[in-house]
Amino acid sequence: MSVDMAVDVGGLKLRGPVLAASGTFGYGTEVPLLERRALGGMVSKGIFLRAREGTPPPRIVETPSGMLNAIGLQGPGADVLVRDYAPKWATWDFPVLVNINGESPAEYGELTARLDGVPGIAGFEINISCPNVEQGGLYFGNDPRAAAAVTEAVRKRTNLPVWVKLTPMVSDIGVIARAVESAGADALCAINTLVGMSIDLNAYKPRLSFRTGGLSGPAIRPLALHLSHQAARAVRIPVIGIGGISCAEDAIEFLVAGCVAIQVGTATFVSPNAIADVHYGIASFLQSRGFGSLADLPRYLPRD
Amino acid sequence: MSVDMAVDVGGLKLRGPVLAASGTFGYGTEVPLLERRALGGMVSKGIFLRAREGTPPPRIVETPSGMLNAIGLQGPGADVLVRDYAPKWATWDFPVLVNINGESPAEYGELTARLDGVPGIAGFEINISCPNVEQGGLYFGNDPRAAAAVTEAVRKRTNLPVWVKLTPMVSDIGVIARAVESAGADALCAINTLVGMSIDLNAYKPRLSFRTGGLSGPAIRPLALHLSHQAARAVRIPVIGIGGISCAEDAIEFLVAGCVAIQVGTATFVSPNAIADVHYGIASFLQSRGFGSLADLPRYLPRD
Amino acid sequence: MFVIGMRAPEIATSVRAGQFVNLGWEQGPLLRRPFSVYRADGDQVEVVLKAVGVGTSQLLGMRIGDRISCLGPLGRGFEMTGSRALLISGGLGVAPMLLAARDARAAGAQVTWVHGARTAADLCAEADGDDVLWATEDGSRGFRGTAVAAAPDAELVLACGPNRMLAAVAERWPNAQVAVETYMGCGTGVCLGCAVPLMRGGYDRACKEGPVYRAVDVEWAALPAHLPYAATA
Amino acid sequence: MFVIGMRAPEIATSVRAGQFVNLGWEQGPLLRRPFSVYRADGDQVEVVLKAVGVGTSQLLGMRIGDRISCLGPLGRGFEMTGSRALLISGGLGVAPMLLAARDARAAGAQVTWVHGARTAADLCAEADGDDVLWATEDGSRGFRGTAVAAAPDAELVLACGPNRMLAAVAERWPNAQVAVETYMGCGTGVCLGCAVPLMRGGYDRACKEGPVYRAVDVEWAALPAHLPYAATA
Ligand SMILES: Cc1cc2nc3c(=O)[nH]c(=O)nc-3n(C[C@H](O)[C@H](O)[C@H](O)COP(=O)(O)OP(=O)(O)OC[C@H]3O[C@@H](n4cnc5c(N)ncnc54)[C@H](O)[C@@H]3O)c2cc1C
Ligand SMILES: Cc1cc2nc3c(=O)[nH]c(=O)nc-3n(C[C@H](O)[C@H](O)[C@H](O)COP(=O)(O)OP(=O)(O)OC[C@H]3O[C@@H](n4cnc5c(N)ncnc54)[C@H](O)[C@@H]3O)c2cc1C
Ligand SMILES: Cc1cc2nc3c(=O)[nH]c(=O)nc-3n(C[C@H](O)[C@H](O)[C@H](O)COP(=O)(O)O)c2cc1C
Ligand SMILES: Cc1cc2nc3c(=O)[nH]c(=O)nc-3n(C[C@H](O)[C@H](O)[C@H](O)COP(=O)(O)O)c2cc1C
Ligand code: FES
Ligand code: FES
Repeated sequence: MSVDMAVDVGGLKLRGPVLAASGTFGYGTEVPLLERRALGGMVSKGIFLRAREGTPPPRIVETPSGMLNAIGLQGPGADVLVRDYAPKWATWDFPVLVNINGESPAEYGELTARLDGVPGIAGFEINISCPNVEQGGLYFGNDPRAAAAVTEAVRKRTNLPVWVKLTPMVSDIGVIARAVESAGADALCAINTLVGMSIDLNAYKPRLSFRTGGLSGPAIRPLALHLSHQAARAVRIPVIGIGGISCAEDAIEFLVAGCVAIQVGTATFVSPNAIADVHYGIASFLQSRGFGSLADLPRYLPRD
Repeated sequence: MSVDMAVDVGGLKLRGPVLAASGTFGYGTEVPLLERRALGGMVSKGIFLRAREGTPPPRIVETPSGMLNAIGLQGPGADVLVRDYAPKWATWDFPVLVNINGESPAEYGELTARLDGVPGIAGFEINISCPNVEQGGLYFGNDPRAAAAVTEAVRKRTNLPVWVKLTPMVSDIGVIARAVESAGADALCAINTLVGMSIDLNAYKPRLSFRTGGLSGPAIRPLALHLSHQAARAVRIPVIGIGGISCAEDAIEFLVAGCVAIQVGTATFVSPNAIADVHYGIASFLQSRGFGSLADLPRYLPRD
Repeated sequence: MFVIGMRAPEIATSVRAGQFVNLGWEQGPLLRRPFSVYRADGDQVEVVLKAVGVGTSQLLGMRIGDRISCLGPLGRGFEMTGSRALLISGGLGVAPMLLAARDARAAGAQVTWVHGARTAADLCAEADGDDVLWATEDGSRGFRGTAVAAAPDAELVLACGPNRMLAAVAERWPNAQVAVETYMGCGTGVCLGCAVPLMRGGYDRACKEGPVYRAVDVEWAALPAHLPYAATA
Repeated sequence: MFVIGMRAPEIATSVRAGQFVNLGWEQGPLLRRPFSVYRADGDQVEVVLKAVGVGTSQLLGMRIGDRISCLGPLGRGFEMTGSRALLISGGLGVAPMLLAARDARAAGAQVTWVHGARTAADLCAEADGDDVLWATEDGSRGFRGTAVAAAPDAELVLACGPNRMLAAVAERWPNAQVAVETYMGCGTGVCLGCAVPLMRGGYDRACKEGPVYRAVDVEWAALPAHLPYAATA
């Protein structure tokens, strides 16, 4: 007996609930090993309208059960993405969403317009939660009005699914969640990285050249689970859980807590096959509990 | 050659920069092993004016490089604290601060008045950041006006040092830090626990009876370092760093980042001698770098 | 069930039945893991365990010469009174019973031990008493049913096992001494993580006032049931 | 410096000088650790390392039979051209040079190897070439000074060592092929964590386009200097 893993997420039909998280799977062309049939979908590395160099090294520091990164959204810009990557995506059997970034709502809108309708691009994940850029990024993420403004700017320019990725660095994620829901988001992704720092005791200054970085990995999972659960309780649109998911059990905790799907990030660095392991692990868990489909999994989601 | 480890923290002279964090050292009477000469000071378990039962078990879940706790501020109330513990503290050679809690600014004030002047109580740490109580707690911590109101209520009732303990669950810790500074705080303590959750896949519900708990331990250190650094940049009063400190190097990162002292919490569960290890470890680090006193340690604290 | 031993002279000579040690090791999980002392032999302390999670699996993967940080003896053990002692254990609840038999005899008592398990395969080989009874759920060995049902009467009753078994003990012997299992943070009394709900209201600490309690004093309904002990009996 | 070997047939047969493997293991740090392949012998892959932190310490504590997840071969290795090859290594920069000597000879080149270290004690015993020179900072063995200064001229120059040494190589041999060290997140090209600053502006990935670069192409001033290689030479 095989288990039905398909899910409907904010306007997209996915063959499975496990997606690759933005910035941890490149443009989907890099990692050779992955068993791609397990991939429910992929979110490409965050991109701006124009090319960006990114931050100087060091960009990475390991921390207890986690890591700090300050990549600075290095990327080739929209034109190269359309020219070099989208055509490849168009030939794949799973949807690719583009993680879009900007320094103003207008710029988010412009980028959306440039990418809308390009074959291979199945939807957008609005990044209003990147801690590693001077302008924009996090700023939009912790102000409900700004978050809504960005969401509207994107919503106006496309009929494709629009997901909004939330930051954990807020006092009440429900407020932001409701704001972007009313602004027209089809789904929410929670969470992006926390902000963290590490000091080099030889140089007496931060290890990262950007000084701070985004904290990801198993260390943040309990917070991510709580916040994605809070978001799911606050809105009616689906929530995709993200944060420290390394194995099937981790993923199932998010699904039980009310997420319709999940994204795997840092775990892919540890094992290029992490996504496949999570996908098949969920399937055998469901089977072992006698559930015929993902929809049968019991949920814990008291409404606010 | 011995190193001068003494520090002046928000109105208190400490023989060393390492304190025991509230809720992880009980009332100072429990742990037998600790080498107490290393203890710069201690903050007692959070207390309310009246006795509290606390939350039902399970109260603890382990997480990657961290743990969740939901104790619910179980405690005997002010009168028992004054009767049973303060007299012991009065005989000790290090200061004991009381971690005070309330459901309203008025209740914080009342508790302060009850404890002010009691021999053995050297100062107060205002807890406006406990995630494990239904009323108060976190609520005061992420609203600058509420935080200031609580601080003033306490400030009015005592001339002893008043420290305010901040929550990481805010979008801008600098705003809260400045608010309580102007409300009369003598020092800031950053940070309290994050909020986290863990799901029991046998029961399909949260493992903790309180559903969520406070996340502590090495997992949160990069965030704690960042936030205590941000707080230190935002105010002129001293900042005490807290969060995931397990060894001397961890503590020194906080000191370099602008903290005048640090507190050790969860690490005490792992090793009852953690505080002594951190204290003596800092001393030998300073010695190995040729510094005669803690004050000579280079700091990284660009002003906002 | 497997037994692992470690050199810990001070603990070996001072430990009493029902007390526990809190174990930590390099590259292990963050928090220590509490284990009842199973045997104390010369300068050696032994614990009995089964792999139920990451910590126990790592402990069972250790090799001779590996180092463990062993904190103890912790908690309050059994009080030995009376001339006829009845020991009741379920699954891993066998852990404190070897020492209990030792101490009871030393206190001049006659020892009857009843050990219960799911199947004969789960039974502890080392059950030791002047009189030993078995009970298995499937009747594959000894009495068919629970250890509690199989047990004769006695003045001094000492029990350890899944919390639901201890609840049954409380029904039959209100004054029995039972060793409860809880999740623990520190093991030294500072974190309040090991709360045991009391009939008189409120909670106290399994690691300090416990882990041994008078059976009627504990509010069994409020204790978690899905702890590792339960997973093994 | 110590050498550890592991069974990895596919990698052993396909690896080229300058490529690396990314190692992970149970109870190890979260992220894998990259190591140049030092020797490839039958179905065995060997790496040479020194304990500079938690990962290398754990690797050196492993026992025969322990399991390591070995990902590779990764990155772009050295290109072998020309009839006279000059190998320059500093400290742990020796790592890719045994294979480099092998491949250079296989390509029909004459191999001169210059290895530099702080003291004679730090020198690698296994330096292997038709002609081997030593250089030590304190002059305790061979040439007193840097390996770069000690080296003769040549068409094909391959170098590996602390970034500041490679910067010196770039001065003297702009077209030298150098293997750089960076911190890495994934090792597979997806995280952009291993950024190498380029003279033409921008960054690319040590784990994909690198770790071997044309010396003049790298903006040495912008590379971190305090990496483990530097700690060992
Ligand atoms: C005083 C005392 C004495 C003990 N003596 C013994 C003994 O002699 N022998 C013995 O084998 N054991 C003994 N135990 C139990 C032992 O401590 C546990 O089996 C051990 O801690 C399990 O650790 P682990 O890392 O292997 O499992 P873990 O991975 O820590 O957890 C075990 C299981 O419980 C789940 N779990 C963890 N926390 C929670 C929670 N809050 N809510 C719900 N589920 C949770 C985990 O997911 C896992 O399935 C004793 C416990 C106490 C308190
Ligand atoms: C392509 C490549 C090939 C390599 N080949 C070899 C080889 O053959 N042999 C070999 O021994 N090594 C080699 N290295 C280096 C090796 O990967 C490191 O020595 C190893 O990762 C160190 O791991 P660790 O856990 O022991 O040390 P870690 O604890 O990870 O760190 C080592 C030191 O660097 C510090 N550190 C870590 N991150 C930062 C940062 N962002 N900023 C400042 N300081 C930081 C740590 O505090 C510590 O002092 C290679 C590296 C690369 C990229
Ligand atoms: C190296 C790195 C780069 C990332 N880049 C992006 C990005 O470009 N856009 C984005 O929205 N999130 C980015 N993230 C965040 C991840 O998508 C994910 O939200 C976060 O890492 C938490 O999940 P994890 O713990 O599974 O990694 C990045 C994370 C890492 C580690
Ligand atoms: C079991 C437990 C109980 C705690 N109780 C309190 C408390 O009563 N009041 C308070 O302000 N902080 C309390 N804390 C938070 C700690 O004081 C500290 O801020 C936090 O644990 C982060 O530090 P750490 O990572 O070193 O533990 C508690 C933490 C733990 C783990
Ligand atoms: S385990 Fe911490 S008080 Fe008992
Ligand atoms: S290490 Fe991740 S891209 Fe190179």
